[in-house]
Amino acid sequence: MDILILLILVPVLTVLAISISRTKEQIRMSAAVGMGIQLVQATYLVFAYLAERKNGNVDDMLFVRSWEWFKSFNIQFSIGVDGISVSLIALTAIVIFTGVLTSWKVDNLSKEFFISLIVLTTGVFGFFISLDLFSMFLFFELAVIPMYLLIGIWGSGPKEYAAMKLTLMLMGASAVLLLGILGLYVNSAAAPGGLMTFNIIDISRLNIPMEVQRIFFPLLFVGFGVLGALFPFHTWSPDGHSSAPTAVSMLHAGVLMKMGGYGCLRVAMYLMPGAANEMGWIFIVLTSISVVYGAFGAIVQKDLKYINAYSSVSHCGLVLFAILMSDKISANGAVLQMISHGLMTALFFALIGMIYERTHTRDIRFMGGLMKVIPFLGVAYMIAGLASLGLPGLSGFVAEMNVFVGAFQHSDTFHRIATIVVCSSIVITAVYILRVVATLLLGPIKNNDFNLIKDAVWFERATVIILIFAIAGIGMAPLWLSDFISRSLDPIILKLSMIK
Amino acid sequence: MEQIIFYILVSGILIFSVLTVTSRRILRAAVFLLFMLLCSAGLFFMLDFYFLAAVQLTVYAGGIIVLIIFSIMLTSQVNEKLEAAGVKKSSFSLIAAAAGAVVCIYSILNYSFPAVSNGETDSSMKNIGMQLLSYKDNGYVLPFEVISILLLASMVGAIIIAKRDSAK
Amino acid sequence: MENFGYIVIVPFILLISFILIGLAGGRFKPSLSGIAGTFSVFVTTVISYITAFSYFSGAGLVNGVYQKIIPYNTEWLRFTDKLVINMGILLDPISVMMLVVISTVSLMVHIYSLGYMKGDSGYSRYFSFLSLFTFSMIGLVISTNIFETYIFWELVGVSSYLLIGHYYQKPSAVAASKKAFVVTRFADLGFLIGILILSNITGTFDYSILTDPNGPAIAQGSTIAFMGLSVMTWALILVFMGCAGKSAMFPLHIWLPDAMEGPTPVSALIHAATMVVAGVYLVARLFPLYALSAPAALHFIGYVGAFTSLFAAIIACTQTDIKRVLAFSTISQIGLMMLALGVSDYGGEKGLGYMSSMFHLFNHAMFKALLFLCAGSVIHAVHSNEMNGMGGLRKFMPVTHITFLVACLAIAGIPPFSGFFSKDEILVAAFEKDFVLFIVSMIIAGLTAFYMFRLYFSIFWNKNNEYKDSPHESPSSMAVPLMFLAFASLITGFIPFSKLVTADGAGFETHIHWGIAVPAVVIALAGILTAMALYKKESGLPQRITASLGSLYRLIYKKFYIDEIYLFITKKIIFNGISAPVAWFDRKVVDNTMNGIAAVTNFISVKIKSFQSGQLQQYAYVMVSGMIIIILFALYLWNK
Amino acid sequence: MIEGIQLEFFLVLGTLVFFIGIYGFLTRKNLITMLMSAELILNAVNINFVAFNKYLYPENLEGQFFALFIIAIAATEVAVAVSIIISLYRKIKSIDVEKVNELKY
Repeated sequence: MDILILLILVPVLTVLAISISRTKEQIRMSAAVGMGIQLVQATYLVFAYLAERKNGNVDDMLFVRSWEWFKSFNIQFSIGVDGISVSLIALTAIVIFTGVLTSWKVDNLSKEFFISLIVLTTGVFGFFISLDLFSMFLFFELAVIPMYLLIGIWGSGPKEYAAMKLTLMLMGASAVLLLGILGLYVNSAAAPGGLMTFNIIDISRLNIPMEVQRIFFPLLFVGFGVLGALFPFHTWSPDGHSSAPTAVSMLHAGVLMKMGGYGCLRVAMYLMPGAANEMGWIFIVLTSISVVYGAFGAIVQKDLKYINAYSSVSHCGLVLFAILMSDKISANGAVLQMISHGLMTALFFALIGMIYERTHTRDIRFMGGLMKVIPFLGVAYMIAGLASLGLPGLSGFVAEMNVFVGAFQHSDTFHRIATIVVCSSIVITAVYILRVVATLLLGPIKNNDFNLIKDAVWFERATVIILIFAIAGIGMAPLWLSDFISRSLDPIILKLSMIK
Repeated sequence: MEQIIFYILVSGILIFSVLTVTSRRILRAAVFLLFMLLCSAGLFFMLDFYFLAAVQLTVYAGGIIVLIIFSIMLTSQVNEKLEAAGVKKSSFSLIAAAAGAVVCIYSILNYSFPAVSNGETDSSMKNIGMQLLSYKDNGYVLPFEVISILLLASMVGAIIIAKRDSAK
Repeated sequence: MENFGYIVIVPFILLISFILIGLAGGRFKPSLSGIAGTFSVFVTTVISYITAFSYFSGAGLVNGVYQKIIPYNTEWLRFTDKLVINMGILLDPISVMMLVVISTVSLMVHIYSLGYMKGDSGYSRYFSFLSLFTFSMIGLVISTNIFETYIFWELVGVSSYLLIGHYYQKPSAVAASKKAFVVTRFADLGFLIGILILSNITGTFDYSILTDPNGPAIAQGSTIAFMGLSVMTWALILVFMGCAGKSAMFPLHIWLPDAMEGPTPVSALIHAATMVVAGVYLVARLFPLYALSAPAALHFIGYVGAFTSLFAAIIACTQTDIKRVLAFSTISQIGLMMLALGVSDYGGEKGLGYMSSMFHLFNHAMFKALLFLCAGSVIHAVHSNEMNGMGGLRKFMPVTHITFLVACLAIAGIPPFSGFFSKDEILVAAFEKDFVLFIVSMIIAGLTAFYMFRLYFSIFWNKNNEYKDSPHESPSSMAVPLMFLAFASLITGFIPFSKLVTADGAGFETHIHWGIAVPAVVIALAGILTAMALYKKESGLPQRITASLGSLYRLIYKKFYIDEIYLFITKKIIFNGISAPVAWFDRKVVDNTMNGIAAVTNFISVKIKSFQSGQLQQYAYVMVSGMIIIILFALYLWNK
Repeated sequence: MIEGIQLEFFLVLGTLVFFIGIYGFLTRKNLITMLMSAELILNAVNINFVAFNKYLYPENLEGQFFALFIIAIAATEVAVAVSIIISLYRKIKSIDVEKVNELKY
């Protein structure tokens, strides 16, 4: 059986297993086992990919398979992976596995919860392995829609509002996206009157006319950009993340937002390099704003999840910024940043969820001195914070440096000034991270009730340790991952550089 | 002679139609409708479509009108005058109807129909019956059956809908 | 040439020690962590000494020039073929010297902490972070490329943050650690941009290419101009911004006095001897680039150093918290080192400033660590930082008293203590290059002597205070490091530094310039005597003088209100002026736009829904008219 | 076929009756009278079919068959409509079309 098909099949089977489970124990065990298998498969995929490369396979995409799906429109279900998608699949597998672990104590309608969660995951995995714009879009929708239920039912705070807002904004984005995809499709005939196609690889071999690119590049970039929290379409993020249940925040910020970045790189930039080159500056300005603005926005927030949501805006802005630089180093940085931010923010949201369960508040004004009572979570939070502000030895640093160095390779003043502006975010990030750490963990204990709370239990520890391990692993030895990704960037960068 | 009768019938159709839709007493409207149907049956007779004319008389005049009158009896005060439509509503409707009629008549008159052929119509009852139940070319057995199913279905439907809700 | 590969052990043992102590944390007896940490640093020290000995005794010497040796270098992250971050080890005179400094001071501080931190709840944590710090600091000095330096630079910053915030339940410590991190982080932004520009012009991160005096990097610098200065100069000034942050140069010095909230041994290690001189070290590391490619940047550094030094010395005269006095003294001394670098040239005897700067760095590390440890000892005994609450301690704490005196004499530059030699070289270098800077450094010499002895007399002489529980001498684990460092302060002045550590690696002869040394010593003595007159006996004289200075005194005592200005900038401008409006803008404008779109949609749908009135005849009417319109349209098309 | 009468005459007659029916359908408020208007419309169509049969294709019977089927359908329609009207009358005690507006937004 094909490994990529299994990646979709296992979640589907897991959903089936959950739906026939009776007790809560069975439900969460089947979810955990299913996602555990998924994690193993993702790991296997990484090694299989490396082995294939070692055997001298130099194709852009590996494990390519294709099935005819809807013949008259030439829609295929074609799948395949390269280094970028493999690494993002691995990220997804880690995040969903830890997400299931953090949801161990979901008691309310747990069957439905896990089913929605895993349906969502299926969408994400499908998205990353799709080579066909149509199936990519299909999986995109599959990933976005369960979000509504997950936030609306199991969320907290103004959950209906948040769920509605998030879903509507993402649906709006996908409308724009669909338009862009169709635009690509109708212009994808190799010769006038030839067969039109949704296949990314086939389209990438063509030169789409410039006037077509000018129309559809912004559509696609904005469509994916909304998911990647592009200013000014980011406002679903603070509300959505703060209302979502822990595992959903983790998945959403950790993985779904990466689909935006991935889409921008793989579809918008790769297929329409001309417009990317020509209109990139608009989006560079927007993403630079995202980066700095998100960071400034985070400084004064009071809710832990809001802080993290704004921080995500800033970090994901950096991803898009790096992608727009159309430089190999920074594109590499962008992918690294996606992975790094995925892990980091998953850790953050997991920790916030755990802390919230204990303190029943997320308002940092009422917290303080938690390091004393929950040292494990405290230290983990601090590590997540340090990773977020780009401490060497943790993953954030590697990604950011790749982005900055790459972005600075452009010799014109505009790109350099944008880079310097974006660089300044490392200081602002430090400010808000330290503010949170200081008010949340350090200082005297503000509330006597906090003296009674207990430190993490086994599944929480497992979550945190897996994520920290991944973060530190990337941070300490980045070279293999960087090499892993950078080879796959070659075709994209080549296409972009041919335009110049 | 034929023409005179024809014109009388036509004017009857038009007058009774107008009266049907304007009369303010509902029972009278039903009766005007009956007259209108009778006039059109007369028209069919004149065109030598005896079977059709007969069906028109029995089904329409005999069946439908009776049904309508029953329902009037069941639901309305017969003596009451109907509320007249508002000026705005009726004028707008009149404009729409008139416009539609003008458009249609205009296109009818501007269209040159193919030459009238002189074939003879064999609209004897026997021929109609044979063709209606024939499954060969120009046979209408399938629509006939479909209609019969439709009739059955509407019968069942009418009963179900009009049945008193037993739960209440 | 000897193989120095064994040095790889040093960072690894420290890293392992950090991770093990950190993970094992509270599970074992705390003293075990202390011993483990101390042991790893001890191994480090031994290896450093062996390295230094073999390097300076000829292993590093080729044709009378000390070579750069790279015993180990491995690829860590690759950007392009040329832009590669390596993790490696670079040995040259300054890095070997720094190895010795760091390992010595760190070992002393570890031993000292065994006693000083006894009973502290965060004992294991403390030692784990100390290991992390030592690891990062050693990594910093032995870096082979500027990016590796940046990596360890950040790690040093974070370990400093963690250690300053050691007493994390104390709000002031938390605030101080935050401030230290943010200020240095801000400076590092400059550093990072500097690296980006530098790597962009030269196409490399590697020190051996960057600082090769005949290499391509130096030649490339001055070609492109930007705002009156060459791009290289800008890059180097930005790099210096990072140095200024770490080394607490004006105006980025504000974090260092606050950093004294950390445990005193930490102040000795990080904020006196090692981390704060990283800036000086980095300038020295890039010195060929500065001297040959961007002399303007070097001048700038010299003046910044001089100004900071004078500025800090003046403030030091007024502070009453003993650790703060020492902190300002540190700033002042580092300024002096920067000044020395600023007046130096590249090559041979012209590199006197460079050599004297390194020499002073070395000596300063010893005596300043000693001063801090003594101060720690005093604080340990008195449980207070305030100078006013002390006095007459010489009777209770003889060891501390003597060692403190040695350190004071060393920093004041009285022969034959170490400070005299290095300060003399600095003065000579300044005299030869720039008379203004020479005068400034003379004044600083006098001020230094004054405030150090003000401190000394106030603590150990002056009035005899009544102490609640009578102060006592520290335990031997604390006393031994004091004595060792005092001994070091006595003898390190006699190390022939000019033969060992020079800008171009080739040694030269120096001798004491009595024409400058004598006036300098006289000025220092004058400072000491003034302090003695004012503070040896309890008298009202200091109060009268301060009263007569009035608002000027207040201005100095408040550190020229720099902190308040920063507070204004951060609280008022960044928090209330930028962040709060941004957050407001986001919620009210951006978000409301999105909500507004939703509201408009909703509004339209409310309007549209009245079409769906349930009125059958309306529907029929619309249908009929629609049909007519369609027919008309079709007719129109038909007839056309 | 009637001497001296053109096909167009029948068609115009059909059209007029049709639109009279439409007018009635749009203006009448009583559901039963609306139903009667609908009958007018159907009958107008019948007239057309019959005329086409007679004038254009006298050898075939299609026009008559369609007319027959329409009559049949009209009968079923009336049956269902009357039952709906009656049940509606039971529910809301009225057969005014304007009061039957449950099925709206």
